[in-house]
Order: sequence, then structure tokens, then C-alpha cells
Amino acid sequence: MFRKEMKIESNRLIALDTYEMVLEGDLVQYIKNPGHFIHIQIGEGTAHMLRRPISIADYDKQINQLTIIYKVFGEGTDWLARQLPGGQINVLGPLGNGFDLSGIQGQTVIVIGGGVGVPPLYNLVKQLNSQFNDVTAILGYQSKVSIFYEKEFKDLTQTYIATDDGTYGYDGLVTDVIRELRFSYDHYFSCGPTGMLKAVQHQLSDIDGYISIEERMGCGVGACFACVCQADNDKGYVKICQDGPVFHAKEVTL
Amino acid sequence: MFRKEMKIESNRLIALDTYEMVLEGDLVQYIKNPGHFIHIQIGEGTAHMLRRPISIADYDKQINQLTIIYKVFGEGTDWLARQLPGGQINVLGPLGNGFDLSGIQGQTVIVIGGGVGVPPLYNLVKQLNSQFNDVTAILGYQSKVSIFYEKEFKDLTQTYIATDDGTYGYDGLVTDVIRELRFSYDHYFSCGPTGMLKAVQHQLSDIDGYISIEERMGCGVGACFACVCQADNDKGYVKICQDGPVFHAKEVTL
Amino acid sequence: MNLSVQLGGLTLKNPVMPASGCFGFGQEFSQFYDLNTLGAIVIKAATGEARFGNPTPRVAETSSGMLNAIGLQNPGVDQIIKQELPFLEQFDTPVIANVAGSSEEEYVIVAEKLSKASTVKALELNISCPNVKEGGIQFGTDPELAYQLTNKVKNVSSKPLFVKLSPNVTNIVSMAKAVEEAGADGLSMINTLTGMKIDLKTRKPLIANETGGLSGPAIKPIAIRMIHQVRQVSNIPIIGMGGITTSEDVLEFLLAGADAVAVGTANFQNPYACKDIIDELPRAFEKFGYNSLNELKGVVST
Amino acid sequence: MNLSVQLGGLTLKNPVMPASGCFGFGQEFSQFYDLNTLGAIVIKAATGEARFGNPTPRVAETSSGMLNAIGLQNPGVDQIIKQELPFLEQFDTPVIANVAGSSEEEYVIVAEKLSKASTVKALELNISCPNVKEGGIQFGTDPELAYQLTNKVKNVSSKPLFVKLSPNVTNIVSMAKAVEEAGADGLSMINTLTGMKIDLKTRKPLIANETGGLSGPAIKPIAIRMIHQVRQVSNIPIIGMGGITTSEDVLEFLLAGADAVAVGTANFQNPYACKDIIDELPRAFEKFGYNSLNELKGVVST
Ligand SMILES: Cc1cc2nc3c(=O)[nH]c(=O)nc-3n(C[C@H](O)[C@H](O)[C@H](O)COP(=O)(O)OP(=O)(O)OC[C@H]3O[C@@H](n4cnc5c(N)ncnc54)[C@H](O)[C@@H]3O)c2cc1C
Ligand SMILES: Cc1cc2nc3c(=O)[nH]c(=O)nc-3n(C[C@H](O)[C@H](O)[C@H](O)COP(=O)(O)OP(=O)(O)OC[C@H]3O[C@@H](n4cnc5c(N)ncnc54)[C@H](O)[C@@H]3O)c2cc1C
Ligand SMILES: Cc1cc2nc3c(=O)[nH]c(=O)nc-3n(C[C@H](O)[C@H](O)[C@H](O)COP(=O)(O)O)c2cc1C
Ligand SMILES: Cc1cc2nc3c(=O)[nH]c(=O)nc-3n(C[C@H](O)[C@H](O)[C@H](O)COP(=O)(O)O)c2cc1C
Ligand code: FES
Ligand code: FES
Repeated sequence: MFRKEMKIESNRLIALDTYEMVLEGDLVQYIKNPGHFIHIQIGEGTAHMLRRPISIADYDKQINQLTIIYKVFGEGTDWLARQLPGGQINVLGPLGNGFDLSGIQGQTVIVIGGGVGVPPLYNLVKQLNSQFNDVTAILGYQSKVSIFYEKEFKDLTQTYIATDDGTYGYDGLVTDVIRELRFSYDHYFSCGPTGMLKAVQHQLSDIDGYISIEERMGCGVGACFACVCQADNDKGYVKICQDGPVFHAKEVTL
Repeated sequence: MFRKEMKIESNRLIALDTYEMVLEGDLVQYIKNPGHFIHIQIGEGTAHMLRRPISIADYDKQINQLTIIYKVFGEGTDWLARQLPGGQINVLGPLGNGFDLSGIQGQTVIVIGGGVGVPPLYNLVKQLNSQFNDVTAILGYQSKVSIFYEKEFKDLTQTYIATDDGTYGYDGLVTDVIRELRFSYDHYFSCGPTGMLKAVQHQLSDIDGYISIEERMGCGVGACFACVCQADNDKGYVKICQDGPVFHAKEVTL
Repeated sequence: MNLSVQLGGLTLKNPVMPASGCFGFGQEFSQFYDLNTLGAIVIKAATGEARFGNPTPRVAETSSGMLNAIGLQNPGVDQIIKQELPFLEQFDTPVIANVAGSSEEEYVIVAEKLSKASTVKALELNISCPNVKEGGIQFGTDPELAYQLTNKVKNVSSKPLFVKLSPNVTNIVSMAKAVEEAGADGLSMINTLTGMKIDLKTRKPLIANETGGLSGPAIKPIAIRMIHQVRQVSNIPIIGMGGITTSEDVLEFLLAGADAVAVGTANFQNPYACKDIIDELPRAFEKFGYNSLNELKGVVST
Repeated sequence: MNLSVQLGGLTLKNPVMPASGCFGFGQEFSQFYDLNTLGAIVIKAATGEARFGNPTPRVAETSSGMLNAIGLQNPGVDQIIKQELPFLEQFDTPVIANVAGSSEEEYVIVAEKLSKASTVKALELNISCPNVKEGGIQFGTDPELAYQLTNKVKNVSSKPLFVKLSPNVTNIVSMAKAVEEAGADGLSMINTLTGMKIDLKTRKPLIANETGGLSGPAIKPIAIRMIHQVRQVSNIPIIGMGGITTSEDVLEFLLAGADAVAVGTANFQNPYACKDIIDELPRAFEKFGYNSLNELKGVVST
């Protein structure tokens, strides 16, 4: 993990309050697999003492670039949205452990994303594809205006879109879509709000699954114990920033 | 007095750590005379709760522009120095009472400036000239590298430069220069560090004089009582931001 | 949207007022906007005689805050009544007068005089000025003394009495309880925290008085905590303050248990702060799905 | 320039160390830079048994600061000695162990065990954690209790004992005096101020524990004031902390009366914070015309 200035290649609105930012820098070379996150410094000076964790949505080592997709939520993401191409931001990363895809080859896989949990699944699907898996993506959004990367996902794999308010695609939750599809899968991968992850964990409890979880963070590197989650291990907990954010669905208690 | 966004026309280094910034905006129309100051908001958000008072060095109502000259001293002026032309800064002004020049016509006048006290004297000399006064300017700087606006002053009037370390012009203090000149004047106007103003006040005690003084400020508009100075009046004090920053030399006790 | 609020017998148009000491006696800010906009006006502290305050520098900037040690400079209660209050009479906005002193007697005299002024609609008893040795801070840190003083002042005042608490205490709840038992009609909280900044160049404290009171967004979490704590044991109205700069901050204070709020330091960064906050309040209510002030009251405390 | 400093019997290469709880047990930050750079390392609080801490969320950002309510999560003193200390042995940097507990007995047991560990060169007695009901805060606000506890711990510890003071008190001087009289070899000040933030969306406190400890630049003026106050009545070494982010901040703490400093929250914004500060210290000394650490000591207090 490193702390580096990264150059902003682009920063554009892609859905309601949602931006895609492309960053360039050496840090990209150290990404191991999809699912890592970066910890972004906000503003100048010391007004914002905490960095903001944002998942890596995509990356390309050849051109030294990574993509993040973020929703404007509070002061930090609002500041991010106002940064201009050509500028620099200070990034700590790549952090955490991403999705471990070793051995996942030629299998049937379902990836389930909700809202700002969708981004890390994008590069994940790319890599699942490259390992000859049969991938189905189910993506849930609040509303039609919140949808992003529909085409990008559809270009990669079979993709179902659901909206909470029914303004586009399936009218309902991702778990409703899973229920309707009634296929069987070898593995699932999921990222999204805790409520959704809980429901998925429950619904797909007999499938080998991996979930990426969120928690408010301090250090982002495992030193402050801000981001713990109860877990079924020796210690009784995991640190999301260091041991995760991706965990085996059976390991953590949401 | 108004609070307005002003557009940065230029911002350039003119001496060691010293910048000249030209601002454009309607606020210029409300300037009454030389010696007013503006109160500048620093940075975004609430990291800097206090504005920074900076004198108006020059202004031109025809083109809606004013000039400030400031030295990088701490966080606020450092931020100012990093602002780029085309950007905007939030300004409160014009504040205070400047130099009252009514009746000062066809007289002999000496203006004495020290360091960042020099700027407000620039437009002052312009106006004294326009009222047919015979003006002598004595400007003190720390060192050769700190000197700014020498040519600009010399283009207006007879100007003597002194440096504390003798690296340029007269080797010594402005009071030494005054002593050497040994002319007599009808009025003096001075702005600079308190030590200098005290010395001038003392040296020229028999001349009608006006001094512009500095103090750390809160509101800048007379409401918080941060910037008081002992004075020979009913109340026993003046508020520099509201009653000044220019005072009759006999009125205030430095 | 109806923003009006009942506050210890007063009816305010809205719950936002400038904090004492940060708005003078109103004249200066009336150049920026119509003071009728305000829920109330809290004027600068009054003492028995004129005070000239502390030596300068009296203010310093700190991260997201500032230090001040004005030292209760004011022309004295009689001059305030004679020279400052008449200007405020023209506005349809209740005036709350801040009462300071060095001794019980002084507080009582000042309170009695101000309470008789028709323009003054309520008193705020400042037992928490940290910037003057004899500025009342001893009354603000000792529940016994606070009780006695509040009691005495209450006896001479016919107007609602808000007691302004100091955050520089181990136990804010016991202070609040003491003044409530003594008859306070409400509380103002919080005053500033005692702080200091050192000038690396001169190697001396930046504030001539050495220490000053810390205010601004830096202290907001402490204000919210203290108001929340006090709201859990007390039902009297609270005027909340400490670091408010936006309408969303106002919602946070109301949720914590305040009934109205005061805005101090923010007036220096933005002279329109109070007006802007009031103008934006309806939008903030809407954004977070509140339909009335009552919906927020003490939500977090229950 | 010689930055070394004597601190209650320890010799430090320089006066800068990470603050307890903000640096884990060193492993994570050793990925960023060589821990030999540091003046000392203060490790995370140890309790008698393993503690799982408070529910999440445990941190929230505030203006120029943050709230935390980790709740003393740690694997217990025995595990710390067995599993965490060995890693730190490799460094030529003194380890200061932070001691926490809910009862006098627990503190004494933890202190005794840690004091016997050869890697541990000094103890920091945490009587000021505001985030756990039984986290020792009662010892940190009552001079009597603080005296007794310090005394008992001092009796079982052969290593220098620093007592970490809480700023959530009316009178910091009486706390400092009490622990000094009880035999403390030094003081650490300040711990966090109790604060709270409310989430306008959920209408609940943002920190699951409701309140949390406020740290970061927001509280620096309070830290400087308290250190200055204590330095005027006490000569024992002070480790100063509270909002340090730059080498100039370090100078300010030394001028106020600290002998060394600890850096907490800044490590989160910049994982190289301690190293950067140490690297820049000589330049800061030069900028303000100081030639040695001794020139700064207590300058403002005398
Ligand atoms: C591992 C991880 C990956 C994430 N990936 C993405 C992503 O790809 N796209 C995206 O839009 N969002 C993502 N989030 C959520 C994102 O971190 C928050 O939306 C963001 O921090 C909000 O910051 P703010 O300043 O806008 O909000 P504020 O409310 O002003 O932030 C205040 C503080 O709370 C923290 N915080 C607030 N909400 C969250 C949250 N949901 N999770 C963690 N911390 C929070 C902030 O980091 C900050 O410290 C991720 C979170 C985690 C933990
Ligand atoms: C009426 C008036 C006119 C001025 N005109 C000029 C000018 O034309 N050019 C110029 O270079 N400087 C001028 N100054 C001084 C200028 O205001 C300070 O240098 C500046 O505020 C320093 O801000 P900072 O953030 O860089 O320093 P910091 O030390 O970071 O500032 C911290 C706080 O201290 C205040 N402060 C620090 N030094 C001074 C000072 N000398 N006077 C007042 N407040 C101070 C700041 O305003 C701020 O509130 C003037 C001051 C006054 C009162
Ligand atoms: C410059 C200044 C002067 C103040 N004077 C007074 C005063 O005279 N009486 C008083 O009760 N409080 C006084 N205060 C405290 C404020 O009223 C308020 O309680 C405090 O500043 C916290 O609010 P804020 O963070 O919004 O400023 C003063 C504060 C400042 C900054
Ligand atoms: C996340 C976090 C955890 C902390 N844990 C401890 C602790 O275990 N023991 C302790 O004595 N202080 C603890 N503290 C307090 C710090 O050591 C320090 O006293 C305080 O944060 C002020 O310094 P700062 O402003 O540099 O952070 C913690 C602070 C933070 C922010
Ligand atoms: S954020 Fe510090 S341990 Fe995870
Ligand atoms: S700065 Fe507030 S009265 Fe002058």
C-alpha cells in the first residue's frame, strides 16, 4: 500500500449525483485483484482529517489508470465531484483484500450489486469472464435516474437491472430477481448496502459466496479498530479495511 | 459595505513573498477615498473562520478594478498567493474610513510607508497629486529583495527608499530619512508597523498627521470589539475597523 | 413552513438568533440585512460600569474556530439602555440582554436595570465568560454559586431568565440542574472553551490575555453532546450554540434537544450568516423529511 | 541538529511519538516507514482480558477533527505481551504501553504485567478514556481517585509511569497535582474531549456509542492551554498531544511546556505524519531561530 498523488484524467456525471473518475498513477501497478479500495484525502489542510474509502471499479495496468464511481453523499464526495481533470488527488492504496478468484474457472457465477456497491463488480465480471465463467449480473438501483454502467455490464455479460421504485427494469429488489431466475450457481459475489447483503446472505446461504462490506473507517490500514465486524473466527472479529472488505459470506455476521 | 465575489484579474509576485492582486467587481464603485480596506474570506468551508484585512492599494472606478498588495505571512495570505486569475474570491468591503483629503490642496505633504504599510499610500499619492499638493514619499523596506512599487511611486512623485539592512537606497529607517531631509511639511500620512508609526508620531508631533493602523480583527465591521485602540476621545477607545484604520495622529495612543 | 417557536414565554418568528458578543448591539449588521428577519437578537454583555476590556490582540484564528478575549468591553448598563437599546426598538424582534458581572451585586444590579427596559424581552445570565478574571467564571463552574446567583437574579427580574452555561466543567448536568432549581426559565449553551495559541515568532501567547475562548465549528461536537446530556434530565428551553454555520447545523442542535439556536463566530466569516441560515431552514427541513419544528424536538434524547 | 530528549528516565532520539490507539501495535505503519525513525511508540490500550469494544460506527468526522468510540478493543494484556510486543523488539525505539481498566485491580494487574515486559520502557496510565462506561473516566475526573490509582500502579511498576489526563474537567491543574503527588513520573495530556454528532438522516447519534472522543486540530488550543497551565505548577515531564499535524505544531507544544509530543489523528489523514513531522523539525527550528530543544522548554510559562 502506498500514498501517492494521482492525476485526474476525467471526472464526469454518469447518473443522478453519481460520478465516474479516472485516475492515473503508479499505484495502479500494485492492484492484485478486483475489490480493493482506495482511501482518498479530502480538501486542503486539516479541515477533513478522515480519508474517504472508495472501491476500485476498474483498472488497467497497461495505461496506469484506475476508475472509481462514487455518489455524492456528504462533504467529501461533494468535494471530489468538484475536482477537475488535470488536477491531482492524494490517494492511499490499494487497500484491503479484493475478490480472490483463484480456482474460480468455468463455473456459473452470479454477481449481485446494489447502488454504490455496483462499482467493484465491474472489474470483477471482467476477470470472471477471462476465467471462462458463466456470469449473471443482477444490479439494483433506487430509480431509473440512478442507473449507471448498464451498457458496460451488458457488454460483458447477461445483466438484469432492478429499481426500487420500478421506474426501470425489474420493479423490486435484487433478491426478487434472484428468486424469479431460480437458476443454480456455483458461487455468488455481492456488494451493496448492508440490508441487501443480509438478504442475499440469507437467500443464497447454500451457495459459496463472497460479500464486500462497508463500515466507517479511520486509518484504512488496520491500526485503529474503527471498522471491525463480528466474525466467526478465533478473534471473533475482522477488520474490514485490512481483512476485507471482501469476506466469505459465512465468515461475517452483518 | 458589501459582501461580493470579486474576479481575480491577475495575481503576481512583485517582491520577496509579496504579491499584487487585481480584482474586478462592483464593490469598487463604493470606495470613497484611499485607505479603505477589504476583508477577504480564506479557503472553502469553515476551516478559516476569520477573514483577512488587506488595504486597497489602488482602484479605478472606470474599469471596476482594485489592486491589493500583500505579503505571504501565514495560512491566509499563502492561500491568496495560490489563487489563479479567472477565479473568484469573497470580499467584504470597502471597510473603514480612509484618508480624508478634503481641504488638502496645494500643500506640502510627506507620506511615509513601511513594508506592507506602503500599499494604501499608492492611491493616496495619486489623489494628493490630483489636488495639486507637493508630495514627498519615503518608503522603508526590510531589504532590497522586499522592495515593490519603487518605479510606480517614482512615476508619481519624489520618492526616497530606505532599507533596514542597507542593501538598497538609504541604509536605515524612514525616520532617519525624514531627519536628513529636514524639510517642513504641512501634513503627513503614514502607514506601517506600529513601531515605525510610533517613531513617526513622535518625530513629527508638531505636524498635522494621519496614520493608518493595524490590529487583529474579528468581524471587520465594528461589532466584536476585537480591534480597539486607546484613544483620546469620549469613549477612550476607537475601533480600528470602523472608526479607522486611518486616524488623526493625535487621536490614538499606540 | 411555520418556523415560529415558543421560548420560555417569548414567541420567536424562527429559532435563529445571533449570539451575544458576535453582533454588537445590532447596528453594524443592520447594514447588511433587515434585523426583522431574526428570531431574536442577543446583545453584547452588559456590566455595571463601563469596561475597557483586555489588551489587544484579542482574537486569533484556530483550525475551524477562533479564540477571543475581548474581556467584556461595554459602555456599562446605563449607557446601553440609553444609547444602544433605542435603535433596537424599531424592530419587531425580541431583544435578549446578556448580563455579566464580577460580583453577585453587580449581576443583580445589571439584571434589574435591564429587566426594566421595555425593549428587553429576556435576560441571558452570562456566568461563563472565561476571558476576565472577574468575569463570572467562578459562578459558571460551581453549582452552589450558580444556584445562588440565579436565584438572586431571578428575584429581581420580571423577564424570562436564560442562564448561559460554561462548557469548561466536568459535569454540565449538575450545573444545568442547579440553575434550573434556582428558577432559570431556560438555558443557553454553550459558551466558549478556554484555549490558547502561541506565536512561534514572538514566543508568546498570541492573545494578549494569554488564554481566550474557543468558538466556531471546532467545538460543535462538544456543544451537541452537552445539550443532549442536559436535555435528558431537564425540560426547560435551551438556546443551543457552538459552531453553527448552516441550516443543517440548526437541525442537529434541535435534534440534540435545543429549542432555538444562536449563531456566533459564523457572523465573522459571513455577515449574512443568520439571514442565510434562516432563509435555508425550510429547504433543510424538507431535505431531511421534517414538516415542523416540533418533529425535531429532543428526538435523539428520547 | 540534536533532537534527542530526556523523558522521565528514557532517552528518545527525538520528541515525536505516535499517540496510543492511533498506531495499533506498530505493524501496519511499519509498511510505510522504518519505525526506528520514531522517538518512541505508544501502543494501543491494554486491559486485563480481551475486549471487543463498542458497536460500529465507531468514528465520525467533524470540522478539523473526528470523534471516536473504539471502546478499548484489544486482545488483553497477556496476548499483547505474547503476540504484539515481539514485533516491536526489533526496533531501537522505546515502547510505551498504555494501561486501561475498569477497576483499580484491573489497572494494577495490567500495569504489573506490562512493566515486567522487557520491550516496554514506560507505562502510560489511561485514566481518561471517555468511550467506555467502565473505561476509567471516573479516575480521570476525580483527583482523589486519580491519586489512589496512580499510587497503587506506581507501587507495582518498575518502569517510568506517565499518567494520561482527561481534558473533560473543570480543573486540570488539580488533577495534575494529584497524580504528581502520587508519584507519577510524567503526564500525558490531553486525551479526547467528549463530543457527539447527530445523523440528520437517521435522526440518531452517528457514533453507535452515542458519544465519542473529539481529537484532531480542533482541540489543539485546549491542549496548549492545559499544558501551559500545568507547566506553571509542575516540573515533571509532559508528553503533549491534541491536534498535532505539523512540525510547527510541535514547537508550539514545546513552548507551552511539553517535553515530547504524541501524534494521533494526523496518522489517519497522512500515514507518514510522524515521519514527516520528524523530518521537518530541524527546518522548523531554524525558521523560528531555535538552536536546541532546550531553548523552547517552557518559554511561555516563565
Ligand atoms: C470499502 C468501501 C468501499 C466503498 N466504495 C464506494 C464506492 O465505490 N462508491 C461510493 O460511492 N461509495 C463507496 N463507499 C462509501 C463511501 O465511502 C462513502 O459514501 C463516503 O465516504 C461518504 O463520504 P462523504 O464525505 O461524502 O460523506 P460524509 O457523511 O460527509 O462523511 C463523513 C465521514 O463518514 C464516512 N462515511 C460516510 N458514509 C460512509 C459509508 N457508507 N461507508 C463508509 N464510510 C462512510 C466518510 O468516509 C467520512 O469519514 C465505500 C465505502 C467503503 C467502506
Ligand atoms: C487594516 C489593515 C490593513 C492591512 N493591509 C495589508 C496590506 O495591504 N498588505 C499586507 O500584506 N498586509 C496587510 N495587513 C496585514 C494582514 O491583514 C495580515 O498580514 C494577514 O491578515 C495575515 O494573514 P495570514 O493568514 O497570512 O496570517 P496568519 O498568522 O495565519 O493569520 C491568522 C490570523 O491573524 C490575523 N493577522 C495576522 N497578522 C495580522 C496583522 N499584521 N494585522 C492584522 N491581522 C493579522 C489574520 O487576519 C488572521 O485572522 C493589514 C492589516 C490591517 C488590520
Ligand atoms: C468575539 C466573541 C465575543 C463574545 N462575547 C460574549 C459575550 O459578551 N457574552 C456571552 O455570553 N458570550 C460571548 N461570546 C460567546 C458566544 O456568544 C457563543 O456562546 C460562543 O461563541 C459559541 O458560539 P459560536 O461557536 O457560534 O461562536 C463571545 C464569542 C465571541 C467569538
Ligand atoms: C481512534 C482513536 C483511538 C484512541 N485510543 C486511545 C487509547 O486506546 N488509549 C489512549 O490513551 N488514548 C487513545 N486515544 C487518544 C489519543 O491517544 C490522543 O490522546 C488524542 O487523540 C489527542 O491527540 P490527536 O488530536 O493527535 O489525535 C485514541 C484516539 C483516537 C482518535
Ligand atoms: S479503519 Fe482503522 S482499522 Fe480499519
Ligand atoms: S474587528 Fe470587530 S470591531 Fe473591529
